[in-house]
Amino acid sequence: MRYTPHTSADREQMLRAIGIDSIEALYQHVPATLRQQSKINLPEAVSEFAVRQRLAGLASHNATPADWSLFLGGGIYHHFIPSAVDAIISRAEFATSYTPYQPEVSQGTLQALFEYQTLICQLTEMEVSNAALYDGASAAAEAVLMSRRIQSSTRRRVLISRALHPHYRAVVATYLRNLPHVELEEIPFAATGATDTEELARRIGDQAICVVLGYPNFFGVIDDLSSAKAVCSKAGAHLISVTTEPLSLAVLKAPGEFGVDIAVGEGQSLGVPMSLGGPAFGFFACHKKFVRSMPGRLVGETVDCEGRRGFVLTLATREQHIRREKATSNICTSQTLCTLAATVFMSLLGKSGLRSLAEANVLRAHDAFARLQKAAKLEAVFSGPFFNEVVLRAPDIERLFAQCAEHKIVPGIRLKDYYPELSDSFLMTVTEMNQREEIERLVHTVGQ
Amino acid sequence: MRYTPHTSADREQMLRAIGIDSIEALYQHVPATLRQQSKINLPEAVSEFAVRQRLAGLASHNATPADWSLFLGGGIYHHFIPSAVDAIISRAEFATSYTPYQPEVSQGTLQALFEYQTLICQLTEMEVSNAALYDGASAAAEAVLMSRRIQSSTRRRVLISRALHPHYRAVVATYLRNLPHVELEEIPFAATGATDTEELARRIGDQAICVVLGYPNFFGVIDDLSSAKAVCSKAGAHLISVTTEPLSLAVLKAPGEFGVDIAVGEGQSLGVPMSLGGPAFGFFACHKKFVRSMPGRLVGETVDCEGRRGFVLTLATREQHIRREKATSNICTSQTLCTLAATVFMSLLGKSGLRSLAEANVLRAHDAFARLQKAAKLEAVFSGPFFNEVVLRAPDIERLFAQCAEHKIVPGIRLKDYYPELSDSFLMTVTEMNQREEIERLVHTVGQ
Amino acid sequence: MSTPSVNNQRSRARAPKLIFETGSPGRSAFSWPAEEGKLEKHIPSALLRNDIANFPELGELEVLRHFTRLSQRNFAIESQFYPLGSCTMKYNPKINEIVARLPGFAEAHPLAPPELLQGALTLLHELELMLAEISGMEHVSLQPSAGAQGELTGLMLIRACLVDRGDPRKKVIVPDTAHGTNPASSALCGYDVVQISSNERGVIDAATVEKAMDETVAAVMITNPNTLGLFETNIEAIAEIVHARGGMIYLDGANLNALMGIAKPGPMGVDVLHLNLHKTFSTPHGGGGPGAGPVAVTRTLSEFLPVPRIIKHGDRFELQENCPKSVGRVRAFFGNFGILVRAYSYITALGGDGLEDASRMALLNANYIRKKLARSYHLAYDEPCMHECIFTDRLQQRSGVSTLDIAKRLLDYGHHPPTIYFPLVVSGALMIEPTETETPETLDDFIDAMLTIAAEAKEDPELVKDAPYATPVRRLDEAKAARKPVLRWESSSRADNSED
Amino acid sequence: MSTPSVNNQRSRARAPKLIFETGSPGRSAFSWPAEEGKLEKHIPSALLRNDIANFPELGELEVLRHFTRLSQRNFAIESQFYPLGSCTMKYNPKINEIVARLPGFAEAHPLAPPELLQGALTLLHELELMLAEISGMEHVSLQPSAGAQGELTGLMLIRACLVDRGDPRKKVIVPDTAHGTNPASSALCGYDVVQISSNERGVIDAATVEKAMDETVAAVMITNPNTLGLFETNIEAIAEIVHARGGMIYLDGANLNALMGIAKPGPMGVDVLHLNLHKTFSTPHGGGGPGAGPVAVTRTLSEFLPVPRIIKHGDRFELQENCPKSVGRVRAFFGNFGILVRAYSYITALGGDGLEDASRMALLNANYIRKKLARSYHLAYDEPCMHECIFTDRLQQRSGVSTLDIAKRLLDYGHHPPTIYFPLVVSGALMIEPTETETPETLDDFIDAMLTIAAEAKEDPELVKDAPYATPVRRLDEAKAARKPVLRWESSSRADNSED
Ligand SMILES: Cc1ncc(COP(=O)(O)O)c(C=O)c1O
Ligand SMILES: Cc1ncc(COP(=O)(O)O)c(C=O)c1O
Repeated sequence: MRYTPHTSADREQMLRAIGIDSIEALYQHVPATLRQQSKINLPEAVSEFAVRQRLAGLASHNATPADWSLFLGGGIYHHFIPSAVDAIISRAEFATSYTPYQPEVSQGTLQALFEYQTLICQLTEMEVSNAALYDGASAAAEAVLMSRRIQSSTRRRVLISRALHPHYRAVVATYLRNLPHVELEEIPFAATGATDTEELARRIGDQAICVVLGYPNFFGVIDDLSSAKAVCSKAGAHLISVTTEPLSLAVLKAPGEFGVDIAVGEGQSLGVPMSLGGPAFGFFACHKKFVRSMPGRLVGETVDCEGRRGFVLTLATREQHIRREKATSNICTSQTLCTLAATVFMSLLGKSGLRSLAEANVLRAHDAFARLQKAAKLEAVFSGPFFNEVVLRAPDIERLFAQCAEHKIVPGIRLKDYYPELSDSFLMTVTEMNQREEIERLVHTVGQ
Repeated sequence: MRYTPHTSADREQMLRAIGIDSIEALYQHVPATLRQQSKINLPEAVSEFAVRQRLAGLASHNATPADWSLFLGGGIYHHFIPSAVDAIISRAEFATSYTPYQPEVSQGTLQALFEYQTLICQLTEMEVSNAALYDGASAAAEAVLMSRRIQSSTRRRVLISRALHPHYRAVVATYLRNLPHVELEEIPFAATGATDTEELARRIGDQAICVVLGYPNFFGVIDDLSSAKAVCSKAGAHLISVTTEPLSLAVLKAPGEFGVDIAVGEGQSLGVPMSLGGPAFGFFACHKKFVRSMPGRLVGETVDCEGRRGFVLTLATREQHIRREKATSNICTSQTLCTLAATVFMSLLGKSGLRSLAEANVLRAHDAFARLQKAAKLEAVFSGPFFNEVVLRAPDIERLFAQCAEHKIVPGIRLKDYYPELSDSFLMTVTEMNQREEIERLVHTVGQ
Repeated sequence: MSTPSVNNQRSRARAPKLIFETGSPGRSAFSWPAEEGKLEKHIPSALLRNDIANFPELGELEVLRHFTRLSQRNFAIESQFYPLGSCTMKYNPKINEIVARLPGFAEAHPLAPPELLQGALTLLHELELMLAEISGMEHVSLQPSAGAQGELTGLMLIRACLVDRGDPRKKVIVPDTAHGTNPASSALCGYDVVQISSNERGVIDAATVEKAMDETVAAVMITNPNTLGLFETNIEAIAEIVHARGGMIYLDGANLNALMGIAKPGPMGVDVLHLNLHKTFSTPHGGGGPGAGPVAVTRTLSEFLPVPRIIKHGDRFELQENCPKSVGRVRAFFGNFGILVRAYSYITALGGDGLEDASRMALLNANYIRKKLARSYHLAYDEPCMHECIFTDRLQQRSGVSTLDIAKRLLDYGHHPPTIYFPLVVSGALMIEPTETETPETLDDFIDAMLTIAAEAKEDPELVKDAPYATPVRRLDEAKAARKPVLRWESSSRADNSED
Repeated sequence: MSTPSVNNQRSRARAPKLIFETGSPGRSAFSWPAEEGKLEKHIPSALLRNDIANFPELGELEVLRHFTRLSQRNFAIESQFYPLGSCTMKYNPKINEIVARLPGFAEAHPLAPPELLQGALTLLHELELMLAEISGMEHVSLQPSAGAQGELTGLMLIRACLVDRGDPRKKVIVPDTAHGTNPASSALCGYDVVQISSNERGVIDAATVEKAMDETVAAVMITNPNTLGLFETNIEAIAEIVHARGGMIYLDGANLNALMGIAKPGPMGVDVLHLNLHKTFSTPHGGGGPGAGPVAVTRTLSEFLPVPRIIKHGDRFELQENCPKSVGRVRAFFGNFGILVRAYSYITALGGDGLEDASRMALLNANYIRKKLARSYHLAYDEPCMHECIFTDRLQQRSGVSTLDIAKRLLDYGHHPPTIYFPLVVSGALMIEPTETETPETLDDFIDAMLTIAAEAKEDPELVKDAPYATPVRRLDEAKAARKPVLRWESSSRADNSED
């Protein structure tokens, strides 16, 4: 059988060694009533060649940037990935190892994670980072949960910006729904597209656990973290920033510079393919003083019995396998290989490369926006500054999307399902991968 | 600059360390008359992304089996390659190491080559194999040269079958052209498509160095090695078999079983992509008694100073870097990574897999042939048994190829440039990769 | 006897530096054509940052060499036997890596219109059906990112259903043999955890559940086979009791590799279970993920499944977002799609019979090891096991050699150790799960090593207690790491790295 | 003082078996749907063989683990500094591996009609032009599979041209510093080899050539820079002499990495040269190939170039097979196309300035090492070098430490040794070519190691003479290997493995 190497001779000899005469004997203690009578009802085994054909067939029924012009973002971005990234994460030593429970033979993974933690701290200007969580949305939820653990139990309100990615708000709600003494409230956004911090100031009161903002937010707008921080400080609430496009942090002031308490986000932009939105990873960084309340793995530096530097999983007493129901989170398997991709990606691009890539996004997105305004009379819905995506209003949006589809263009993400009041608007994203010709074609098509 | 890591600070500091103030100082001894005045006249450096776009563009202008039905062989075959093969040869430890001159840190390459040599011996039933040569054609030429070295210098005639691959005959001629005391003569083929061994018997005389036959030959026909061997033995000539489709050796009697003296061939079929005909490798196997006359690298087993088994390049006294103009060949860099691919490929398919793949070729090719005979009245030009390719005569071959081209089919290789008398014929190859539907379409198209 | 390292002064190769300790200011492995325009024109400079301090500046070869060397400091399935109990470290087929990287999958955008994602949606739909068939359940959601998130999702489904019936209840019963994620997920779902003990034969008695079960209990979490590698023989009876009192059965399906084609969870009375595709279905573990933890449920629970749901309309697939009773979203987008592609590829390659064979050979390998080591190591439970067997260090403790020492010594023999000190109910547990993809020859190698270590433990205990010797680093000071955590590199001295 | 291995009894990991010593009858990692029909129906059974005796029978994981472990016993550019003189072990860019595997290239069939190969032919044509521009020659053939085949092809071109003029001539002049392939290729082309000596400054005097040159000499083969890393300063004068007597200049371009943008071979009076794309143009060496050794020629020689030639008609490319004066075919099909794609990718990425920078940095790195080691090792020629510098073991010989010992000791420091004992004119040569893709930090690491070894050679020569210690195997008995060659595994005893 594929992947099971046992020949019939092997089976015989092993059964003999065990002292039984059939494999069934090994599960005789499975009650007869539960034994499966019929075979698993699935198609027959096929050759590797057939598998390849089969999946290539399915893959060919998805649109890719090679045959469609996609101006899509909204939390997942098409960015260039140097071929060296896949070369490294494809190495079996990284790809086929387990969570590094045996540090003596896991220094590769452990050191890479230590480097990842450092890179996230540098990118966010925060003091500590964990070794990542599932995705940006669950990272946001875990941030709220950690804040709740840290704050006095008299505080019960979690304030979340309506300009935060709708999926993220939904996930936070799901994670909180079953927990006692906590309410989730949404803060509206202003005409700038940024969270309305004046409204926030009015609403925050003195019982808020934390305030959660997008940076940049779902509209691509760069939220005003400094005002938000001022409001939070006064109210004794934690400020949590959520970044769905981490490439922006190469040019934008880092959350840490605003005194954000917990900075989380989605890491996909940093060297991980879009892959329908997963797998990538959620990054999670915060103040050093919170470290023993953090969720997820932490890798720390130490020495071996000969004094050589080495790395280990540490502060495990926070985790489920030690603390069980008292753990800071239930997470076990995380997204390590994706964080490795990000570590290699950030190391390759480095200080100047990451910045120039981010600049290319800003400039190309604003250039496309300017041409659309001119040629196609599309107006921005919001006035706030944006990174690489912007919300545009289209008088006849149905027709516009239909026209574009005819030219194999998807101009952006329609917002009607997320914001009824924006049913005539869409979120257009432009990255460095959207070629000039594509933008030309978009402008021309929409201009008609 | 891409790939040169030196910062300007690095350059400064290194120049200072060397004690010069400009790089030009390092080539001041290059005569001014020879110094390049103008810059290299090539396009500017481009990003990795641009390189990828550029080459993807070029690649898209070649036909591949994905969009065309190609019934092409003639020395290069489209066979299935398990993904594990590329996974191994992509490992930097194999791909970016040099010829194993330092055995202590090259045991990976050396052991793999030792295994390769053994696999070739098993496949050909010969006693020794070298670590491969450039390709099948140059291997054929080297075989003739070795035979010439071994035979008494009174022998001067090299008899080569006209049914051997035309490129191979051309390369042998090129290699012999400048050498003294050797003539190349061609032996015709019979109505079977096999080499005319009766004619060979008549012509061989007692001054022949060697006889060179294809097995299978260019027409796909399985040459009669046993009669050829009988003739050669009587005449004291070496028999050299040349296999362009080594997969056939999984079902055909091995050259060694016929007493062939030197068995060479092209290895591409064994796990190496077609890649426009290269790189792959030429295999070269012979009697043990010839070993010190062999061309190319040889890996041998030995022990280290602690008695552990290890492998080294051996019998180097045959080679150019020791023997210089007296070397058995001028070859230095060979095709090691391709032989590694073949080693992994043969190990994966193994005894039963290689056989079943070969059988699939025979059966599918004969099935296609039978349908073409029935539906399209195409006749085989030759009567001899064949492996996975057959020569067909088409009354109106121009029209047939034109018709097929309209349906994105290439029915085979036209023979007019190689054999004027076969200008109305073509060589059709069918491998396991030619899907049933493709064969249907071929039969249907040709049948019209 | 203190033992010199094998990396003695004769071997002078340097340990790898940190990426931050290499490179040079101004270096980069990346180039991108400059765009015209100025950043400040579009974003107020008050919002712009300076260069990222101490961020890497290396060339391409430098980066590749750094991470290649790091990789050489890992054990992995493809270079070592890796019998980590409860982790199902089976072969991760190469073809899965190829298909997951097809542009049609790797470059699909989750928010593209569904018409442009029909290939992906077809795959997801078919994978749901495959997993439902294999587990004997009605419906599947592929959203959860890993087992623990599957547990959380599954418990949320139970809770949502109970709320719908008018009472969420308060408690979840968890056996003492359960994986730590079980109680942790229960707490995260707002439940109090009641721990029950398994009996002297390592399984749960119906009576124990009977005693603990009441109208405040929402669910009982059962792992089957449990973490002792034993089949929970009373599961039917337990399910009856729990259902009779209005509770539900959550099955931790992490060990499904023991059951495929042998016994489906569905008929056991399971209401919801999660699967670990990164265990049973061969997706690579990646040094700690990504994985995928789909949940499979009964018809009753299906209306509560997370959104989006994939709905088939004729031969088209659509996404359903508003399902009034759904627990909502558990993560953004569609789950770890790239992992789901690999699992689909694996199931397609093996087919039903292949999966059954996998489970049967997993049992055969585990019992072979159990039998061969039974004389030299103390078996926690001396009876046939399913996919893994648990030994203890009781015999070796006589000469002061512990499970940890045995594990470390195995490294010198080139094998990854079993899972150690888990499950907690077995003191000094050595939890061995060979999986079906290992040959008897490899098992024999491992068995030889274990037997030799048993002998060493008798004759030269110090040799074992100071192990390992052949690893890039030797035993690491974990206490030091926890006492004054250094969790990141810093340009300045390490002092300020301590917690305030 | 005998030195214990670092792989002492504490490290018990097994050395890898041979693939033939693993597996089990009936195992296979491969499955293919059976075709209906019987073999015997189509091929007479007299022509059919039995199963291949002792052929491998393994599972997929077994095979992968076997070769993965083997790979871990190699040094390579991506994990070690690899300053092998004359081999130009520079970084092999990953993007080259990606583009070479594009189906449009990897699955192109060489005998498809040219209309279906326009992409490949365009690439080949443009690469010919690029290499002509870089080398300053008129025309290029990409056929030769490696440098040595390039030499043979180049000499054949010369001979064909001389034959065309009525006299093939008899001899080729080769300097004593030449690579072994030069005389070997000359012999293979039917020429007698006349060796001339380079002068005390390591280069060839015009006078020496003057003396050796006569009407029987077809060509002089010059390597520039030569294998001492020195520029042949008299090459113009030499070319004049040779041309005056009707001979030609063959340039061995293996060391072109020193010249790009600095000095073109063409203007030096070169008639034909070969390039090693697997050196100068970054294609991976693969443990011994595949490479590519294109030849570049003057207009005079172009009509003799091997077939097929690629001809541009408007914007289409065609293949020209009948060129009456061509030397014919030197190999089947189009040369090592996959390697040519990589070289094209490399040149495209760097552009003209990038190539010039590569050569300049290659010089800088080599001279940096030359300078830093000059006090501790004897320099064969104490003057600025081009891309590589040559030291000897003269100083270390005083304490009985040889070049071989230094090379082996370097392995313990994790660096691949330089090329040793070549060129032959330097006794105990250590030929160091760092290439331009290495950082100064890496060079300093290497320099430190070399300096430490120089010190060790003084203070503890035995330590160096018994090196290496940290490698998977230590010094191997090469004499034994040659005396009774064992060139293949055999099921039976090894005895019958000896030569008759
Ligand atoms: C029995 C059991 N349950 C649950 C889990 C948690 O799964 P995951 O690590 O995918 O979150 C594991 C894996 O460690 C396990 O072994
Ligand atoms: C100077 C010189 N000439 C010729 C060659 C031969 O090139 P190849 O090994 O590609 O045949 C080499 C490479 O070893 C070389 O260094």
